[in-house]
Amino acid sequence: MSSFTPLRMTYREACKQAIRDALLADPRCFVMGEDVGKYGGCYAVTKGLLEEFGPARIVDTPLAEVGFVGAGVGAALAGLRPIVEIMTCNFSLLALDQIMNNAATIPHMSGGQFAVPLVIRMATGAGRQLAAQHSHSLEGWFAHIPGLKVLVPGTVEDARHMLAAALADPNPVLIFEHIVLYNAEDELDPAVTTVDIEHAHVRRAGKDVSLVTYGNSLPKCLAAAQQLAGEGIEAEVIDLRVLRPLDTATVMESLTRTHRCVIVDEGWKSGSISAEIAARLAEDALYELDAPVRRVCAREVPVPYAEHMETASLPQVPDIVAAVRSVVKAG
Amino acid sequence: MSSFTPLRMTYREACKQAIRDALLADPRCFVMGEDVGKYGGCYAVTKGLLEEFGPARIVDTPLAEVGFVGAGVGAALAGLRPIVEIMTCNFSLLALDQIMNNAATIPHMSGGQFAVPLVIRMATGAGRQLAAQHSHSLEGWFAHIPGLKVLVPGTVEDARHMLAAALADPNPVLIFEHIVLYNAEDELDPAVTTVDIEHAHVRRAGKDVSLVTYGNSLPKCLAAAQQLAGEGIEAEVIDLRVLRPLDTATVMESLTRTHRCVIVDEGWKSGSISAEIAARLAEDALYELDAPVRRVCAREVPVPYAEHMETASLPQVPDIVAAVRSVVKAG
Amino acid sequence: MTDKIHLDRGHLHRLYRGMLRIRRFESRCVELYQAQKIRGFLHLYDGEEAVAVGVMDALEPRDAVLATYREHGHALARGVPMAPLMAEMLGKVEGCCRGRGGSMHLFHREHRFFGGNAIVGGGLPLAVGIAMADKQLRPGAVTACFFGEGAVAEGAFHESMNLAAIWKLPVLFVCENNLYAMGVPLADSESQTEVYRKADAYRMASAQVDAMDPVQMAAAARRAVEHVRTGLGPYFLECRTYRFRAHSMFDTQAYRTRGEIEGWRQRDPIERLRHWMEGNHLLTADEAAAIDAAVAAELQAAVAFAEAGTLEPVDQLERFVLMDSVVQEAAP
Amino acid sequence: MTDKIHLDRGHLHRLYRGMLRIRRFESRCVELYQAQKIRGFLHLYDGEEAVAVGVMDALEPRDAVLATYREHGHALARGVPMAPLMAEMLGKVEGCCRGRGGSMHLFHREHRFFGGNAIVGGGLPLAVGIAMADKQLRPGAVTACFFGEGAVAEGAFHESMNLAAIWKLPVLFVCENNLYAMGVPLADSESQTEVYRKADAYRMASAQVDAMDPVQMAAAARRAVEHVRTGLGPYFLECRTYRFRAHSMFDTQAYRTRGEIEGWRQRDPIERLRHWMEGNHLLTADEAAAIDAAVAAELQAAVAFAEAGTLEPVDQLERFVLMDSVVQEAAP
Ligand SMILES: Cc1ncc(C[n+]2csc(CCOP(=O)(O)OP(=O)(O)O)c2C)c(N)n1
Ligand SMILES: Cc1ncc(C[n+]2csc(CCOP(=O)(O)OP(=O)(O)O)c2C)c(N)n1
Ligand SMILES: [Mg+2]
Ligand SMILES: [Mg+2]
Repeated sequence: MSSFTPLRMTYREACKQAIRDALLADPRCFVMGEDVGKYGGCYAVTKGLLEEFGPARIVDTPLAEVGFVGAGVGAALAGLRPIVEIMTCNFSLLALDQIMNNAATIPHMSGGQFAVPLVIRMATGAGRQLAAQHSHSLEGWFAHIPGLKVLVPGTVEDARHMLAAALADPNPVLIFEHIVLYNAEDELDPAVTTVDIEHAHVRRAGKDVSLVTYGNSLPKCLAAAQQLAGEGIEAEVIDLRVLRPLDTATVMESLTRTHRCVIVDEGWKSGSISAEIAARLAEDALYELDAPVRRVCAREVPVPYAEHMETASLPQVPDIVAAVRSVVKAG
Repeated sequence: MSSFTPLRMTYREACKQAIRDALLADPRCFVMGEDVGKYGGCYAVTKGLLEEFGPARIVDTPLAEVGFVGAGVGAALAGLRPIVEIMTCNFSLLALDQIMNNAATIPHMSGGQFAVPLVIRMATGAGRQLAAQHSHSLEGWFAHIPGLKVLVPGTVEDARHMLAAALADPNPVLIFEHIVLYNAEDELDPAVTTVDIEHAHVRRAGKDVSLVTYGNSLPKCLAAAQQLAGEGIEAEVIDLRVLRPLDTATVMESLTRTHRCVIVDEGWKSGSISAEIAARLAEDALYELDAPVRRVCAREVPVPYAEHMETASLPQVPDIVAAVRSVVKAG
Repeated sequence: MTDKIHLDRGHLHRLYRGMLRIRRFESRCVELYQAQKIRGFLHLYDGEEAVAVGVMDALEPRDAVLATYREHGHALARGVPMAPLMAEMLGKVEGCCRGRGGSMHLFHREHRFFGGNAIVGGGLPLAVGIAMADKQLRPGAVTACFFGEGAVAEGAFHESMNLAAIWKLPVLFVCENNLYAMGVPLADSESQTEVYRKADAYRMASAQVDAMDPVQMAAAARRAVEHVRTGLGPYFLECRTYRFRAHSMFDTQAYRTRGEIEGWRQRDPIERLRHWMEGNHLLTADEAAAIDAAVAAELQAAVAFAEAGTLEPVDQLERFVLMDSVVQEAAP
Repeated sequence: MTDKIHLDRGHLHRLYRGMLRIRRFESRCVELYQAQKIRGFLHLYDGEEAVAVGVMDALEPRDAVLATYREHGHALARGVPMAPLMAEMLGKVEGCCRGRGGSMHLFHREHRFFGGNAIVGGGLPLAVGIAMADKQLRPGAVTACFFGEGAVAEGAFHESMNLAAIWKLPVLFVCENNLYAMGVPLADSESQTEVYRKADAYRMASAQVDAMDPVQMAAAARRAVEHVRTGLGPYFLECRTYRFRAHSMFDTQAYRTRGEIEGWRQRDPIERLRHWMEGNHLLTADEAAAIDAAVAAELQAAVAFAEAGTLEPVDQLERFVLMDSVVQEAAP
């Protein structure tokens, strides 16, 4: 059933191929959101799908976030498999009631009578000078909500295969696609046709420090690791991939070898996912830590438009390198 | 200008007296929200104020959370001092866009041209068998948002005096009043006529463990401390009072004496305010810790209706006592 | 009362019994609340029974229903058995939601009862989505969504009405206009107080009906359901009714007068239907007594079942936070 | 064009110059975008100039204005100087928001310009609140709130319209109906495509105007502002217009035809007004040249100011996240 997959593709193309496969594989599956059809998607992810699948499967909605997200929940309750696109997570705030009070709650509250097999995709993150109202990174914040699963593809492979796993899951799954990654390109291993949505993955092995991250901070961490290698510091880079439920086991295991941890996250520092990870280390791995935990996060400001200010507000490679150096020196 | 204050009053009465004082003190101040007027407030906090101040100062709104919360932001931008009541934080999800994208963002985004001197009060918390959609504790979650201040009165004194400080602040301030505390009664010291909204307070001194909490978990922690004292364990109970900006200095200072920390929070554990505090300890006080940090939080479930299940889903005194014992034994 | 021609004797008796079941169920709930066996919020449907009974009367099993936190009547009228409902009210695992939902969250999959919802307006977007699914999976099925006139001010109402209209979805929007949203009278929350006219903004068919008249109500519901089922698109039905009691158990009702309440009580739909049937020789004393006895027996059995119920084991607390599969065995 | 009687020669010239300033400012912005000196999203007002110019023409300094992410024209027409606007586009600290807001977030306190807003519908609730404040603090002041027809589907629109209506607030709702919301044509987003009739649901006064006719537009704006200023309550003005260019710089416009665009370009409000004035001896070649030159000079000076601008020091990043006081000195 899987469509032809060029070996090399962009993250954007991977997202599209994943959607296309899903539509081909399951007649209950459809795409609904703002400008997913005639416009081709704000970030061109759904371009061409309206022509291929028609308006019954690729549904352009009016501007009505609480309405069409709630409609997605209802459609899932009644047997369809909606892929709802919220153009960017900045607009998801308008739909939060439906996500928290209905999608995440009805299965438990109804005593298990109803499941909500819903997938919500949204673009996330900053880095394109879209300013304060269009630069939120809310994935870590959504990960606070019981009843949801939260996926953060940081590689083309995950962008290509996470959707199928999300659709196979009987629970509401949120997928956050980073706007800066859409143009990222990579080779795909044709042998890999599925990915799990339970585990963090070690993207680079190392013995000196565990560098824990996800999404668009992953390439930054890999770049930092490369640079640090030049200084003789071997960083192990862990891609969380799933922010809820959080796979701390992989982080803990790494820590038993490195005894040092730096967490990198594009969310605002206070209350970010990096806080939850650091907290779990303080609870369950205190005696493994040979140095204080360090967090490299977004500055706690609305992201400004001006390029130099936006850059300063986000985690950058030099910040990561400096944080790693500080913990490797310490203890 | 301050109205007659009986020495002994409930938390509910304290909230009302604070509002009454504000209305008497400043003609720009008004109350707006659902059923604050004719009904007298869902939790009777505003009972009688419509009769005293009239419909221009006590404004009943239709059910329109994004509308009237946004209207509060606008009124603040244009020179008034609104006290917006969101009946319960469960409904605040519908207004989140206005809170995050406008109230918290416009001052910074406009280069400091506009301030948003807005106060939003909401009832929070579980414990009255109101079930999943009416039992959220979102204060720690809101504390993630730069540009906001988040207050969590846990005593009658703070309920009585925090509002004035919030109204004097040029920034949007959220006040979370716990539904279970409304009936709590206490003596008020007439000498105390103001409180700060910067610092955490030590509510009980102790040398063996720092018990960090706020809101309705404060009485639970004090009860636990009492019980622990019987076992010869002296817990220092810290009431955070303000979740954003977070006063970690007071926590750190306590830790330098106790070297042990248990954090108690009614929010869902993952990504709760307890995570942020534990993370800061792992970053900045690692070498002070003689035992792993412990968090006693709400279970990560939609809060069920049945009394025994609701009780099991929330932090209780025995859980706190057990957590303290475990850290005092440890290390 | 017009339209009675549509309704034969048996049908009228069914409507009467349906309303009586709700009235009796809820007055027992009040006693159980006072005895602290029911806790949390308790919103009574007292006075509004004709709405749920009239609409459900026009629905079929394949149809879907969504209601509010004031939904005991909707669940009963839809056919959810009284015993698991009462057990739910008491927080027992034998309840329709294992005691997790309580008064505001009654769900029942077999009856396609997609629950009470404690967020005003929260059910409307769900109705749109259920109708989208049914249009594809269950052609001819209707989704009936109940909400109060207060919900009409919510953005979710506006967005849902518009989506249903542009996509011509089989949704029946049932507005229970009892003139108050907690303590806020309709005139304080809407400048257009002829609520059914709100549908014009979406070019949606609509009507207004006196819901204190059970026969009128049932007839209007039939016309509305017929419209939706035949594929003519969504329909908005404004049901003019009144809540005889407080909004919930914590309401002093300072916002309305005793006189006003008394006036409306004169129009009690249950009394009204009974007197009318008696006057027209459509209900004999024996029949009335029989219905009475049947309802009393059903209620007694339901309360006994609920009282004898057990508590969900605490170790099940996290069960169903995440589901293992979409098709779950029904709750015990 | 009717209503021309209201408008003397000087007035017509002002309208013409106002539109020309916007058109020229934005075409320069496109060049600067291609030169990568402007980044992020850039939404052009090309074709819609008559709306902002016509409405601002009817406003007074005491009035308040809110706009969208397509607000260069509104800021210019409102009187925000071109130089700090262009500096803002370039992200310079000399910009009206210190370079923090950019194209979508132009604010100016002195002109009571409460900003662009990048959340569709996000400005409407703010307008309601500003009008509440003005009703008390600045009697007679009007709050003009601009938004696209796409925003009409948002819950925030519905809630804001209702609040303004029931509280009789001095809000002028200006709907810029350019027939598309990004790639979604009006007919796909609303069943009621006569958008001004949406106001009926709130019993709010409304009108529709051909906004490709600057004189009609200005006249309709005057009537609307007059209605609001005299205390008759809010007003909804639907301005039928068209966006000549792409939604933003990332739009392939697959959703509409070249022919459609060309057809609308024939009705270009700037060309149309100029030809009409020329034909009626209301604009001489010299006058046209003089206006042209003045606008060119203003633009050149603005670009020079912006290019010469400096960057906000990075150590100021956290400044204004929390304010120290309500009355801030204006940005430098
Ligand atoms: C979004 C939201 N806001 C506020 C509330 C609190 N609340 C519960 S019922 C109610 C009044 C609703 O009135 P209406 O829609 O007319 O229904 P009725 O209770 O009259 O049946 C309010 C304000 C809520 N549950 N949800
Ligand atoms: C709440 C929200 N949803 C979606 C978007 C993305 N978006 C930006 S502009 C736009 C179209 C708005 O159309 P309209 O209101 O007609 O204004 P126009 O752009 O035509 O002037 C959309 C969908 C947004 N900015 N905010
Ligand atoms: Mg009502
Ligand atoms: Mg438009």
